[in-house]
Amino acid sequence: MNEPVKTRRVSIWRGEGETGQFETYDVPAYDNQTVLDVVSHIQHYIDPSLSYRFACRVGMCGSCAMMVNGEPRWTCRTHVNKVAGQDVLEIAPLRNLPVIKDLATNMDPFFDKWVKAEAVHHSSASRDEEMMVVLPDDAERKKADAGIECINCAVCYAACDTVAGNADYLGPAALQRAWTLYNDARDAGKQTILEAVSGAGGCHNCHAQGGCSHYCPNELNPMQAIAGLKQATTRAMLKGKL
Amino acid sequence: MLTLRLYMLQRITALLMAPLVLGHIGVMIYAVQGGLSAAEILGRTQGSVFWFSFYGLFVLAVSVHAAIGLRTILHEVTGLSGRLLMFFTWGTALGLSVLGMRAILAVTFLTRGVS
Amino acid sequence: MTTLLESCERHDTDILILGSGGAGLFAALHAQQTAPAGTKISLAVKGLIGKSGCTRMVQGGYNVALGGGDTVERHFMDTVIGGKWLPDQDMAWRLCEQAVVRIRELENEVGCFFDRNMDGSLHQKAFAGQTADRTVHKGDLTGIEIISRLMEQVLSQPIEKLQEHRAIAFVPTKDKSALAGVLFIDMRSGGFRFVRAKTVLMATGGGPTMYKYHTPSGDKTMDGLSMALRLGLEVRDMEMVQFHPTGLLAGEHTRMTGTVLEEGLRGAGGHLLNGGDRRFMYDYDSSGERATRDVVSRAIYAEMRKSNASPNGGVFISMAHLGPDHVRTQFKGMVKRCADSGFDLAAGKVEVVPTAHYFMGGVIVDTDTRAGIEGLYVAGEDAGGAHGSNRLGGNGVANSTVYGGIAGDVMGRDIHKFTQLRDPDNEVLEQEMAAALLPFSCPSVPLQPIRQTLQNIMWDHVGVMRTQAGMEAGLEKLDELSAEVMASGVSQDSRAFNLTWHDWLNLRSLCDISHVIAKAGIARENSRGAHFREDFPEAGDLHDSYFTVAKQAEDGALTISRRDVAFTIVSPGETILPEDAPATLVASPPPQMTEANASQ
Amino acid sequence: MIRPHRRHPLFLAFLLHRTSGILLALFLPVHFWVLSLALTDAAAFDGFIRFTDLAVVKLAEGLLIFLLAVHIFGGLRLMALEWLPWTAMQKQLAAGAIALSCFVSATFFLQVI
Ligand SMILES: Cc1cc2nc3c(=O)[nH]c(=O)nc-3n(C[C@H](O)[C@H](O)[C@H](O)COP(=O)(O)OP(=O)(O)OC[C@H]3O[C@@H](n4cnc5c(N)ncnc54)[C@H](O)[C@@H]3O)c2cc1C
Ligand code: HEM
Ligand code: SF4
Ligand code: F3S
Ligand code: FES
Repeated sequence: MNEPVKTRRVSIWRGEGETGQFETYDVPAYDNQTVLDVVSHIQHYIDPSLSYRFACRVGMCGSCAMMVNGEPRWTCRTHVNKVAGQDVLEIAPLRNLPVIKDLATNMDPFFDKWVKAEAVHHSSASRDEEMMVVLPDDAERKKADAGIECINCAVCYAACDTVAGNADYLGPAALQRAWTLYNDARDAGKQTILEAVSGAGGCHNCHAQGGCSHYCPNELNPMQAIAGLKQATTRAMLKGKL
Repeated sequence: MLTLRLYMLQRITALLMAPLVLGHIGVMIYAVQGGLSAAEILGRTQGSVFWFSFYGLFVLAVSVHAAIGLRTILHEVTGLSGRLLMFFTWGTALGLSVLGMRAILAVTFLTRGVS
Repeated sequence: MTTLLESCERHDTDILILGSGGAGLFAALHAQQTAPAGTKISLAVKGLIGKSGCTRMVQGGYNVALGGGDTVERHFMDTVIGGKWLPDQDMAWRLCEQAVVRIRELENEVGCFFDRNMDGSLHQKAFAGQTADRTVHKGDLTGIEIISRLMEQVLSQPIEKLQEHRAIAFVPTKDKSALAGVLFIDMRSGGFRFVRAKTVLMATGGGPTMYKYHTPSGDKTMDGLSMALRLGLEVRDMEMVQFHPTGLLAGEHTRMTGTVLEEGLRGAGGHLLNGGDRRFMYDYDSSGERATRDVVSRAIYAEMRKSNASPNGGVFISMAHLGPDHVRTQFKGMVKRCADSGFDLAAGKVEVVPTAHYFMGGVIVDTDTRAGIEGLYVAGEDAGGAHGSNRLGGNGVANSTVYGGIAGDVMGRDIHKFTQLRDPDNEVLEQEMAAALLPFSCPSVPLQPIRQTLQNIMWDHVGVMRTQAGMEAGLEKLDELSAEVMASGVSQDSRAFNLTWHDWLNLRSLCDISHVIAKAGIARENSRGAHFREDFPEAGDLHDSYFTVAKQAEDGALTISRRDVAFTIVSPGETILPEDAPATLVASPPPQMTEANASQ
Repeated sequence: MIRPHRRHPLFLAFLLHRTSGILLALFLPVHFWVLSLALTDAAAFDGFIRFTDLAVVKLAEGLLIFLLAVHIFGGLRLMALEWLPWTAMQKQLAAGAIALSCFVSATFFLQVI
């Protein structure tokens, strides 16, 4: 076993709801340590009252995202060495979501908007029918595939200042999902989707800040997806369909 | 808080303005290079239907464009929405166009006071 | 002063579902479709809906016979043979048969998109243990696609969401004839909530996380099974813990340790090296690294015991000889995952170790998911029977989605029969609340070392290779440890989002089930599938196959019995495939990968 | 101080576009007011024109042109991003728009002094 050679000073946001403050802890520094490990160490050995959330611990469930040194990240796959160059490590709950306690946020608004964006498959066939033939090389399919691996971690949602300012804004992840469905040959709700993303909180509020694409841990590009929606809605409007 | 309609309005006015503004800058560079005085500038613009429409169009476009832009910022910074936000938007647009129109009339149609 | 009982919030619903994995989410959708209008459906989860559990973590894919020569019969035979003749054949049959419908439902109604061939049809590949290209997948992130799509559907339905609600006990009626409801801790507030329901689905997904190395998500700690035991239900195959040979080994202080490095690495020609940098697999099996998972797991374990271990106590997987750039393109996701946690899979060596992956044991149910008490249904990894001693890679998620859907349908229909909500036995309710509060009256201590001790005991004594003496020694240690858990406390500060309290409750469930695993392991005196006895290395006569059944009496005493497997469809040595059917349809499978012990 | 999550090129491009938009919107009424002086008070107007000969004022004018250019090219960039076929070069385009603005305003500035 590698003995810890040194400790690292870590500030963690503590508090319930809107109030709180940073508190500091000295955490042993190990090789192979992720930010989630640092948080877990504090809860296991220093302050058992620390609250946070994780599940899969390998970047699949998207429930461990936090602000690490001011930037939104999944913590289970973020190696401490990558973010603590100057030996500072400041960990806070994910931005733009209500805090439940300490590092755990309430993700409901994020998912409510997901549904509001009609980012839900609109079925065009039943379980009694064959599965549709879809050519993987088809141009539309490629557009749909581009954003399909989203793990709904809300990192992009936290990176976006439009989300911060505009309470209705559906946000990059939900819009990207809507765009994916819009390009899915099997989706029967194209018009519904276009209408859902054209309202007061819709895609037209995006200012192309690009934080979403910059921070997406899966290297997806919601900004491009939103541009796609803007184009599609513009076209529909010119054709008198919106 | 932009809906598709406001978005289109902002983009269309932007597209309209782009050539107008670039044209205006061009004229200004030319004018300044030629060392024109105010009187000389006005001499060329006064009574010109072309310049009236050129600047008139700009004023209308910019009023709408800037109003929508400021509306977005106001909403994102203060959270203001609903009726008040609407009044702000169209109030700004109206205010800007009135100011702008007065200016254009000054430099195109209305005769100056005795100098 | 309010009494404990009064402090418990009461809540009513008609259909209550525990867990939001493949089983829970499908049950919610199907119940919504079959239940009479106006039926209230509630979904309670220990984590967030769709973000917790293991279905989300499925990599390899979903087994379903979709023609091209493959048949439901063939899928069934592979499942039974893979399970070493222990599966409940009716359950296995229904699994294979319904998977065909479920996959179409997933694509056509739920909106999942699975990888296609160039001609636009579904792409299928063969996992180890399959005689046909049968596994439907979405790259190697199949679970994310399935659960994200199911989650969207459920979120858009009028289904009551009880998130971060941890079930801690099933509460029966006074006469114990039926289930009245479920006691929860609302994790966010820390308060108790008792939810009455006419029908309850348990789909909490098992999860053998009492082992030093394990793959499942952190929220899975055998809560459901320990609740079922306390309710007096029969559970089966509890000795059957499946190990995956190549879990990432990165030291004790990181949660990355134990997570899966994919099977394909060995398939593609990766080398396993011991601490002395020597390839050792050929010492154990002529197939080398390409041997089946149980063989590789045991070989690695043996090597570790011989003190041939790597610095962290495992072995190495090395890919560099295949060309780092090639590895980087072929295993992009794995290389990135390793790199994020500080390892160079493409050019360096990565330490690996066998890791507990899936739990075949579970509650005894009928093929309609009904458990042994009125009002309770069990589906997914919590239900025993479909896999016997071994689950085939790709059969896990098929099982949870198929039986989750069935449970939803059956509950939706059964609700007609149950006109009334049932009143709970308040004594049980109060006892269970008091039991959960126990740690608040004990001195607060770090719980992580206790969890680690448990994980070491299970790993050392009831792990990859087992002996009578070893398991008995393990049981003794488990007894001591359980006593220690009961005397360990959690600080009173606040119950709201108190993870340490939940760590304690996790420990309690894990200790309960660990006992059962060890006892069932002792009861099985042969080696089948995932269960390997060094003192009984033979499989025994297949015709005399038995499975173990565990049951807890009201006083807490555990009895283990053996029950004969009923060969209701096919007997050992026979097949239901046509006489002229080829042994395998997989185009020139690597011979060593044809045997059944995959576990993705 | 720019907060960490904002420290990337496209956010800075957005910030520049927004700041220029606000400043232009503030400048616009002033500009209109000065022009309408031509209508009401010719002397003041001529005075103002002469006032613009001052170096500081020239500098301010240069800045104004810069803002206008930044805003226009930034706006055109944005509309290209939204409506033209996607390109992976968004950062380069943003940088290009700013470079072009510098060029245009520098040209103007050099002309007027
Ligand atoms: C890394 C990994 C890879 C895998 N790959 C494959 C594969 O390729 N193919 C395959 O077929 N299978 C695979 N499996 C197995 C497969 O994931 C499981 O068999 C299956 O998904 C189990 O589904 P489930 O619905 O029963 O449980 P889960 O999906 O695990 O869901 C359990 C749910 O119950 C909740 N829960 C737990 N306790 C409580 C409680 N006390 N109160 C309330 N809720 C609770 C959890 O939060 C969760 O929502 C893999 C498993 C792992 C871990
Ligand atoms: C002088 C006149 C102009 C003024 C006063 C002005 C003002 C503004 C303001 C205040 C905004 C809001 C900025 C924001 O939302 O962050 C804005 C946005 C915008 N402007 Fe202008 N503008 C002018 C000219 C132009 C021109 C000529 C173009 C043409 C290309 C243009 C293109 C845009 C675009 C595309 C936006 C939307 C930005 C976004 O959604 O993020 N503007 N403008
Ligand atoms: S787009 Fe990327 S950052 Fe946003 S939720 Fe999806 S995976 Fe997370
Ligand atoms: S960060 Fe926000 S503003 Fe648009 S490009 Fe991304 S959604
Ligand atoms: S814990 Fe699942 S993504 Fe980090």
